[in-house]
Amino acid sequence: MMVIRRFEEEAARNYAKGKIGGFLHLYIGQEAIAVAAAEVLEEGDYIFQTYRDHGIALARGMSPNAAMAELFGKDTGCSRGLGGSMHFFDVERGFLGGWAIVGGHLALAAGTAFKAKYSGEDRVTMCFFGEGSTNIGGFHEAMSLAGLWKLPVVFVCENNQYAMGTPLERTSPLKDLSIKAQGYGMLGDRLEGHDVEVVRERLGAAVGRARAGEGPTFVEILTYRFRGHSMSDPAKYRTRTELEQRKQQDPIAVVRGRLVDLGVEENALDDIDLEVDEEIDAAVRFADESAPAQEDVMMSTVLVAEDGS
Amino acid sequence: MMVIRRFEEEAARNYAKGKIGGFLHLYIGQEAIAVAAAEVLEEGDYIFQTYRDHGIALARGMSPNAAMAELFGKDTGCSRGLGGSMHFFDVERGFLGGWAIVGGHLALAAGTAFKAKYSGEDRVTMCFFGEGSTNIGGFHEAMSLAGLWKLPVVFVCENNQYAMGTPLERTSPLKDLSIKAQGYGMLGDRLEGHDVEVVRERLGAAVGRARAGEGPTFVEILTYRFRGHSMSDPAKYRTRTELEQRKQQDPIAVVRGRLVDLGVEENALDDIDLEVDEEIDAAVRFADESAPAQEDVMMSTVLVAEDGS
Amino acid sequence: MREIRYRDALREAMLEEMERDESVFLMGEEVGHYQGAYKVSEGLLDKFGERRVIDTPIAEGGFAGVGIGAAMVGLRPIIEFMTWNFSFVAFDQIISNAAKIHPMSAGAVRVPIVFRGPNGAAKQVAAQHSHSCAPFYTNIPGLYVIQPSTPRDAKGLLKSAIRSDNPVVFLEGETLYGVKGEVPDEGVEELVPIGESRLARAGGHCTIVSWGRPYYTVMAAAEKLSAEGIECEVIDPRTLRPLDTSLMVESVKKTNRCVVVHEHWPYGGPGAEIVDRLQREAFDYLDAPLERVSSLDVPMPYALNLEDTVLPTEDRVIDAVKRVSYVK
Amino acid sequence: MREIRYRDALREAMLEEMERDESVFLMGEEVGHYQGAYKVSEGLLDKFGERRVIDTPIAEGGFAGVGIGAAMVGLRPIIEFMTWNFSFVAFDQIISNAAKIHPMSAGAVRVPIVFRGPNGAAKQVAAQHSHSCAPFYTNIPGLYVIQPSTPRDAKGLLKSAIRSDNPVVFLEGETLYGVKGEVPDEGVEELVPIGESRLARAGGHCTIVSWGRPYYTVMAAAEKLSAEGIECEVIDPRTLRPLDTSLMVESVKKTNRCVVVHEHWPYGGPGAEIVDRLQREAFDYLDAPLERVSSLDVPMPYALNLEDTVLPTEDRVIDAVKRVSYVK
Ligand SMILES: Cc1ncc(C[n+]2csc(CCOP(=O)(O)OP(=O)(O)O)c2C)c(N)n1
Ligand SMILES: Cc1ncc(C[n+]2csc(CCOP(=O)(O)OP(=O)(O)O)c2C)c(N)n1
Ligand SMILES: [Mg+2]
Ligand SMILES: [Mg+2]
Repeated sequence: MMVIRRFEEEAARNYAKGKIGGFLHLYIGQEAIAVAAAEVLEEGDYIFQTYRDHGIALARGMSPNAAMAELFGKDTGCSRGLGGSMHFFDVERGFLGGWAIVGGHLALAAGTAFKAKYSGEDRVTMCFFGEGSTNIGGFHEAMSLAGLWKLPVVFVCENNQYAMGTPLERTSPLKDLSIKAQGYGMLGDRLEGHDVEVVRERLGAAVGRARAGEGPTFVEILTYRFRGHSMSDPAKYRTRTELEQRKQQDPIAVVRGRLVDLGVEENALDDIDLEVDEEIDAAVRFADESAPAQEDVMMSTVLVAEDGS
Repeated sequence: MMVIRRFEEEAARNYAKGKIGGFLHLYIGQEAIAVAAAEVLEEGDYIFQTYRDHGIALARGMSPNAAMAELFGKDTGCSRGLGGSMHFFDVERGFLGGWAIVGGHLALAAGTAFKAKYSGEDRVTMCFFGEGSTNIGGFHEAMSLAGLWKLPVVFVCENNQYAMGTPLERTSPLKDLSIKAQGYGMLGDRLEGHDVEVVRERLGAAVGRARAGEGPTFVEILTYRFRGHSMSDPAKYRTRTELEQRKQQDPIAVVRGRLVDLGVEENALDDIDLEVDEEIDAAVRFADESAPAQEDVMMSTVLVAEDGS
Repeated sequence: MREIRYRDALREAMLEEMERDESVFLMGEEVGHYQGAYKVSEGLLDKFGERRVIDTPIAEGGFAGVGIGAAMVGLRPIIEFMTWNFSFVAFDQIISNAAKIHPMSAGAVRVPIVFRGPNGAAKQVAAQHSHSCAPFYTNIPGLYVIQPSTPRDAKGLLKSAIRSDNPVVFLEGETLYGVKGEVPDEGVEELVPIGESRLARAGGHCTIVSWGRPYYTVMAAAEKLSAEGIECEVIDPRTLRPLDTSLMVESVKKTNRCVVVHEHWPYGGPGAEIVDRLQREAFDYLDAPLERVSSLDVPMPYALNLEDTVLPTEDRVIDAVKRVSYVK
Repeated sequence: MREIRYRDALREAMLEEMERDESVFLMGEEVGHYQGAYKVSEGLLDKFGERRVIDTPIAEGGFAGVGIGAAMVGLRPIIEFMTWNFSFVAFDQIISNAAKIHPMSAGAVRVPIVFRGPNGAAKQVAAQHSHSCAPFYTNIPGLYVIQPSTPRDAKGLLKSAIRSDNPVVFLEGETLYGVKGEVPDEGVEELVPIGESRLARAGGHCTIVSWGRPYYTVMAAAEKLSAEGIECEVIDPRTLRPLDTSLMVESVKKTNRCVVVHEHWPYGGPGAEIVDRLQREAFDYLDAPLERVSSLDVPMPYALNLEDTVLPTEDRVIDAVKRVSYVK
């Protein structure tokens, strides 16, 4: 969690410096979900996420170097500078993309789950999206097909209360989105997302069902983003009080508190923090010093050459 | 009901003769729904239907002449020969189209309901579609918006068990589609569709709620089409027994039986049949003798001229 | 060689590739139990079972996306749109996902998928069901767009498309399904290469470029013109993206004039693109402006008498050829 | 005249038309409380309230359809797509419904609606967010497609679009929102007519047709070329469908050469269409092939160094002008 948090804080700083461009959507405040998800998934499983994709990519094991270099638009980035913040890829770790069209990646996730079933492979797909994405057709069609075909996929709705500047109550008459699962003949679950252990347990159960061939689950996780929607959003649509209150449930503070309660020395935790700081500083240096994205890579990856190269 | 039935039987014959082309989707077997709907709606209300649109258009008062002429591709048709079977229009009667893209017209219906609310007009919109249309994004988005904004619209799902050759159990894990209403914070209802009185009562209730500002209802009506999906479909995917069994619940026979029970003379009913036969024969003659669709109408209706003409 | 129908040629292509490669499957509405809305997939369910011939609910965006996802991890889906009109509800999947995944991941993820189905007007199916989709898909880098005119090309190109590691938009024609033509005998495998045009008729007076349904209109018109002493050279691009103009340029250098005949609406699309390239690549050889014969610029009407005037006609082709030939 | 930004010109157009006509309303994501993702609608919610400035859930197909339905019965919706990239999930609504209702009903139902929002690349927003959509929408009869380059045209054309009884695709530019330009003073109403191109710069040596973001690239290039003694005549079509070629033809008859500069991908679209028409309408006057400068034929990369090479550059414009002018 600390790696994700520091990585993004550093990314924000470098965005301000102009080293990073385009959109940058931070995951700060939601980290417990990514970390828990990464823990319950196995090698060979697949992950899809929206544009808010640094957290899960790092949790899944992407190196901060490759991640930061991508933000800097460098050839050493995880998408060689062609994807940027919204389009991280790490195929080796089954991280199949950050996606920038709301609802557009849910069917893809159903597709990798379809492949697992087709080929009799023991692979679960986990697909993340925001609560704002539940009104769009792409959500409905993916849920319908996954429910009908009992595909091994877990749909994780990270309900951080806002879609850009719009609070949930202005986009849905429902308070409990997990009710939607019923319309797809699917199991639904709903939980708070600031405690990594709780999330781990419940996502673990959903993954277990998928792995056992019992079909998909729709899991709504209540969470909160501490920053604006993206770097250009000052987030004036919410009160300071609301934000401060939510920060009381910072998932990192929750873990830290628990570790201290369990008798872990504050010192030891500080040492970890220092290590993380160094790792992230190194990532920034790596990104800075890397060669820029390459024109020949861009030109040669539009299509696969017909000779397969 | 008899007008619709005879109209379509005659249309089928003329299709076989080559007087009608393209797709022709018959409503035979489902008539009670259209007739009941037309009875509970008022002048000024709006109606949208799929390509299976002859029934409701006639029930709403479109003349068989204009309807048959449209099928014949004539200038006197309700869409002047430009629309054909799938695209009937009768603006005067609030019949706002037959539509041929599955799910595509539901949002339009939400749109006319939006206009009624925007302008403070007492108008209800009723929108028909098949059970096969509930998996597509267009369904979901229209339902989401109508539910959120409490629009005065009634969504009528005519569940005739098949979408072309596909029975419901192969496209949905649900037996009861009206459950889907919950996902949109909407009321759901579910009923059998062969008895016009039952349909009238339940659709009437839904229309009443819409008119009273209580928001939309999703009504699933169980029904059956006696013919294939369209003229080119021999409907081999169902058994003869199933069809024969369903014909026991022919909505026309149901009404006729009830009228006879109430003491109406068989003779009187036969007289009505004869009148209807004559009306439909006249419609065929009218269609046959009408001038073909006009090129200048086609060319001049692509756009409204900027002088408004 | 045997004579078979375009529809059967497509089926053979799918059947052979499915036999050859376990990762190939067919998915779409009514492709299985119903044997295909237009019977292109007839018999495939019996042969390959429900695992590989998959009937879907009506949710084009959804099953197009499922196909793309499956392709990302190694399957080779054939996604049938009952007609290409219904691809519009899946448009985002094709443009934002299928075409973008390989470039956006800098080549890390491939999307070997074929989207196929009938394109263009059938007969009297009216405005919402008569779209010629090439202009939309040819604009998009990251896709192949193939539109075969003959059974032989239909088979050979579909096989190549299925084997390609790139996403392919494969445009067939409902009115072509019944057309017969020569196709290599069973056991003789022919892969028609993607991105090569074909000389369909030789002639020295005027070049005509055409494909799809109007290809047959053009071939008939060429016969009539021949009787009047005007010999047309007809070139069928077969693949619209990437577009191979080599034969066209060669031909125009000889005939010094060219008419492009296509079913899609006149504004833009392959029709305009071909003109654009030829006026550039053969500028010094042109004795007349490049002409186009297309569908009229109107949504398709239902009435047959009007539909017949909207689609490219023999008369319009003949007129255009004469116009660029300065013949009355 | 005053100088205002393109963004403000658009807002004034909406504000004035909403004041003038109660049936006009604005609907889209974040148009109200957030004041518009790009602040085009800033202040409109305060002025007109939630009834007429409507924040929607993320469901472009749904709210585009609601707009079309509302237009069918007399309202005049302005539907904002946060960006035109998101119109792809509403593509079917635009092509199958908005464009078809009037013709399919033989004129019985009108659809006075405007779809608007930023089109094309912004800065480093990568492959899924950088689409230039004109090629898709210009192909479709039944629609108007407008893409204004200057604040004055943005205001005058948006007002005309809102008053039109036809469905309009209105393509703005995120990178243009901050551009300043002269606009008639408050109280002076100007309706720029749909379907009329504009002479942006006079010159006798070479014609350049351009619009949208590259329009500014072209104007800068023209200055540089002028310093070298090559005077370019620049024509801005403003409306892409219907396309008015009259000024272009006139100009080419004088300059005998032309370069078309646009942001959309090279295959087809207005770029190719303009070439197609000019080679036909001014064939005898052309001393060189018509050239095009466009975005490169690749999905947009994230990295700035690459994005800069993909978009049309001044250098590429200058090279093309020199090429057709046979100047080294
Ligand atoms: C189809 C589509 N419409 C609009 C957008 C613009 N957009 C990007 S993110 C976003 C809000 C999404 O909110 P939510 O789903 O709750 O996810 P969060 O950002 O809160 O994680 C919007 C409207 C988009 N990317 N795609
Ligand atoms: C988006 C889209 N996909 C596919 C089709 C082809 N199609 C037309 S009707 C139909 C079946 C619809 O079934 P249902 O909704 O149950 O209505 P019914 O015909 O039974 O009244 C299909 C697949 C279409 N018109 N639109
Ligand atoms: Mg959110
Ligand atoms: Mg049905």
